Amino acid sequence: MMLETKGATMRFGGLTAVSELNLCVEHGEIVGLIGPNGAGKTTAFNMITGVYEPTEGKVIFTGKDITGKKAHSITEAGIARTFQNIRLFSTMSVLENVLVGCAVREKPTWFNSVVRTPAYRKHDRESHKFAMELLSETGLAELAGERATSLPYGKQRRLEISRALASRPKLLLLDEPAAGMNPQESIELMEFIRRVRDRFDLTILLIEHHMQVVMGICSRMYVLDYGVTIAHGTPDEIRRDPKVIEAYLGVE
Amino acid sequence: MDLATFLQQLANAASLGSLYSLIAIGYTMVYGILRLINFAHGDIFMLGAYFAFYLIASVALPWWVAFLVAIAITSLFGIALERIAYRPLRDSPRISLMISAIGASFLIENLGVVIFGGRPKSFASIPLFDTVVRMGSVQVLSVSLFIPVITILLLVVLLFVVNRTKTGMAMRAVSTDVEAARLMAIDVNKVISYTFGIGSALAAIGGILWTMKYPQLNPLMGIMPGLKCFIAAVIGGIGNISGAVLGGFLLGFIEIMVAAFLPALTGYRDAFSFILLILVLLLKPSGLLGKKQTVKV
Amino acid sequence: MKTRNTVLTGLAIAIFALVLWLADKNLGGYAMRILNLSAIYVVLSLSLNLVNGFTGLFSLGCAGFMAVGAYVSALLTMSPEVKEMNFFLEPLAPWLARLTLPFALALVAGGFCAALAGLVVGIPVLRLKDDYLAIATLGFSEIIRVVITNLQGLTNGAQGLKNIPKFSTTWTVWGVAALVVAFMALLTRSSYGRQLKAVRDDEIAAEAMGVNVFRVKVTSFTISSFLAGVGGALLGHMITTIDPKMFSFMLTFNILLIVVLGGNGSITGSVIASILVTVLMEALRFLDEPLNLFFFKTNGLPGLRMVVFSAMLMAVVILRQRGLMGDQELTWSGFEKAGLLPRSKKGASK
Amino acid sequence: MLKIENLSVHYGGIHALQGVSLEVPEGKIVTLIGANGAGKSTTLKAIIGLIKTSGGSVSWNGKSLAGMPTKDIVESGIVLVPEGRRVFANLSVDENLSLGAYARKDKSAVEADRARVFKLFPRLDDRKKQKAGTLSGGEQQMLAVGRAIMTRPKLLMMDEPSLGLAPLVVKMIFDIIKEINAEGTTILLVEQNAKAALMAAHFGYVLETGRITLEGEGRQLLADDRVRKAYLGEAL
Repeated sequence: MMLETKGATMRFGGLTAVSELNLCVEHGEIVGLIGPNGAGKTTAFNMITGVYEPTEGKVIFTGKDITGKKAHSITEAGIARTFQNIRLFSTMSVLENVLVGCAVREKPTWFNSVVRTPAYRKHDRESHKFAMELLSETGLAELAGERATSLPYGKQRRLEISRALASRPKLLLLDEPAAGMNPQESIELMEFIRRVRDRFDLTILLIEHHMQVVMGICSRMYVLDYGVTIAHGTPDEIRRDPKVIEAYLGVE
Repeated sequence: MDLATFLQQLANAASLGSLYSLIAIGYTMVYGILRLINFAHGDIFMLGAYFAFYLIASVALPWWVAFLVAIAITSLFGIALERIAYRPLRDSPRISLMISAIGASFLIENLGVVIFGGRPKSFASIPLFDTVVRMGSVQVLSVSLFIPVITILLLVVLLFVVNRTKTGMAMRAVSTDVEAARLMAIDVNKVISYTFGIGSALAAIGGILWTMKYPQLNPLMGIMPGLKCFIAAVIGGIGNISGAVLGGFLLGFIEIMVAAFLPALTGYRDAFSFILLILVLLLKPSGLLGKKQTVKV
Repeated sequence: MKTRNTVLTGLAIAIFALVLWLADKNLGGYAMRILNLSAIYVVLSLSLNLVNGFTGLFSLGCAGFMAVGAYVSALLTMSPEVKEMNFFLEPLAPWLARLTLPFALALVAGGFCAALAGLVVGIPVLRLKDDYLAIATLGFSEIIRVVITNLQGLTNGAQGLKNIPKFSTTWTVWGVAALVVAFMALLTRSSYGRQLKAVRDDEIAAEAMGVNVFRVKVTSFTISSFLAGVGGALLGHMITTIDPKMFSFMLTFNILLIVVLGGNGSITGSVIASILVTVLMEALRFLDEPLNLFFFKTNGLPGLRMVVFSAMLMAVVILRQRGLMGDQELTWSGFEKAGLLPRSKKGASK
Repeated sequence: MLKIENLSVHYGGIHALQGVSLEVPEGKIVTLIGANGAGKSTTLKAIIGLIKTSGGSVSWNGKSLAGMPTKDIVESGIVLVPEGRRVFANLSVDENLSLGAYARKDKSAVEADRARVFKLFPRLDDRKKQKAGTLSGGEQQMLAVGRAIMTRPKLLMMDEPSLGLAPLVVKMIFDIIKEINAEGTTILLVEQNAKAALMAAHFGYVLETGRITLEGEGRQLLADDRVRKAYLGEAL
């Protein structure tokens, strides 16, 4: 089991944003998390990645309890993520953004960085190589020197995924990767996500509104509404579930 | 320490706390609306006192007319300050706005040194404020009794303006959500000007009363009270008027009482408020009366 | 490409050293003092720029850490006789009264004590953000000053210290400045430097990329305090008297002015602005003296110089927020692009 | 009556709107649908002057709105119910409504409008004195709409009114939208709940990455294969 949440619950004051979430994600799967806006999907991500500490329940990653750990140590343990509203390092170049992702494996200190110790130089060379590899994989290699925020929207999304991959995760969480993309771009993105999964031996959990994307690439999905898991199953099962139709696909 | 000394100190604490409150309100109102520490607020406090001084000493106005005119001029000055130094930066990072505020503060102080002269000036005595009042064995200056009364009156008026008038409603709306306020056809710039006007007027009143109690004026007199009153506003919960008053009184009391009961620590008096600030920020970052905010990811 | 830039950099350093040597030989004490003061401001502005510009933490605590460095280094280098002369109100703690260390050691000790103060202050305070952080660091800086004023037996209180040995020679201050510039250049262009900038650009994303944001902040703050301590010590050994009043918020403001003017996040910007501001500050000294403009005579207006300076800072912040350099650096390839250097054979430089 | 031609908006490095043209005829409900990030909210904010446009024109009853401050646009009869409701949480329900009428001088008409809002949303009448922040999501949405009605709009724009609301509440909100429209107010509706929006609207536009890619009558779009596939989650 790659990821498991056991009764994970998040409360803010009186509001329960996510209640009793029980996710199970197996190695190599692509699993979707869907639901109307405000249903608690991003909060679920924030609990898994350590931005919030769950009020109740547990998050288990590859058999280890990671509940309440700091976000950076969870990344170190092997979970990387992207954000709903792209959060790139705005003053840095495309390459530098990816290099920040690589750094979690180098663990640089200020001292070896300044002195440029042999170990530092070796890590630095490897990181540059890996970063360029990732950028060619995601089709951004030519833009390596550009300021990250000067890229068009779709490419910024890809860069965010590349940056996440740079930390060499086992599990990748994508928060609305297709947001702001037209249907054609969404289809390309689906293929890209599949390719990335195979190439880097990843497990993927994603939040998405584009039904076409979710239904197309997920083997299973969970549906949240008001923080409550109202359904889970294969895309076909979800599509036929009357509760899902009522909550998500719109009222008649 | 006997009861009389204690009561004496209590009266001192109440008037110092009131003065702090008056200045702290200006900080809290401006912060509530612009999310800006108006570093120059302490200097506006200083200007209020100087304007009153010159209107009496040079223009020879009766003291109460001079006070009213000084308050009005200071208020306009505050409005002008926002126009010149803060409005052009409203969409800039908050750090730029704050640097501009620091710059404005130094500019006013140095202009003060140039125009008013660096040597301290002393305020002519006004009998109404200078009478010694005896109650049993306790002796206080009449001004020390006026200060808390005036502060409470002003607070009542201010709370009425903010909670019961249309302008006050617009102020509260702008401080909760500027964009939504624009959608209500509220002239946000005007509301911000009002806020600066009211805050500066209160600072001027504070400055005048301050010099009635400690009758020495110098161009740098606003720095320390300014810093402390910002601290008072933060301790009370910034953006909250009652919080600012609470913070101001708390600070005034602690300062006077620690100096009275632990004279060995008197040298560290100016550090108390900072220590208190850091404690409050670490234990309850939103202040005593403030609301907790969660970060959105 | 790389070799050309190295050669050019070496050449520039050599020329600068030569100019310094000539200046040291030919210029009077007053002019040299200003030049050397610029070097100290280079150290100080880079210290503040590391925190404000590169890590995005708004700190206003500079003066406090400078004070720590200045006092430690002064007390460790003054001779027992001078110490005895200074401490006439209350004698200096005996273990310190007889201790005299070589300057280099004392300078480093000053830096370390400031760094220690930075660490102690930083751990609680760096949990705060933006203006709260600014006001808390300012508060700590004031607390340090109040403590120094009151520790009569260790610091001589409000009287301050006089006759500090004058160790801040041209070569010392410019040597230290060069070291600090090199340190900053290496740090900010390294993997660790990218972590600093990541924290500045987006804390949440940085944390999600595995950057230990809090530790990075504390480290940056501590290093900055070390540099501020060294700068403060050099300042003390240059003007030979220090007292707590000197290390007020005004001093932090001067350094902030340099950083903002040069550009938040630009090393070359800070260097240029340090020299510019120090020289201008002296050049404008005439403003404080009596003016005689043909028709119009004024008495001395002490403070006018600072008026002009505050007005300058505000003008920069309001009209050109990014300062002289923004977050860019002056580089050889930049010169090349501007046509000031012949184009090199190989394409783009890096 | 509202006509947008070739509207273009840049956000930092992103070209958020790339030449959007649309029209909102008097008395109709027009909807703008599309995925998250397609530029729907941007369009509304550009119309009401909350963000700067970088090209194109917006004309309102033949008058250009370019460069006008939001305050004047609102006074000329356009109002926006913003995404996420944005009621003034610390103010009472009644005060929120009064703020809607902030710029109005016609006191008696304002009171008449207040009565009309309370008739549309009786639940607000019950909670008049309560702070807006203590209302439920659905009630806040009602308040946001009520507050907008208090500005006496000729054109009411709504950004994602169904966001995060229970299906039953969504249905109610849409009924109210139709009712307000029937009383003579023109409506421009932005929605991610494409089905509900298209069912209610006379006319619809589909926005994709800053461009209009489809337009047509509401029911006609509802039947369109591309819309069904992309926005209604139907596998075809």
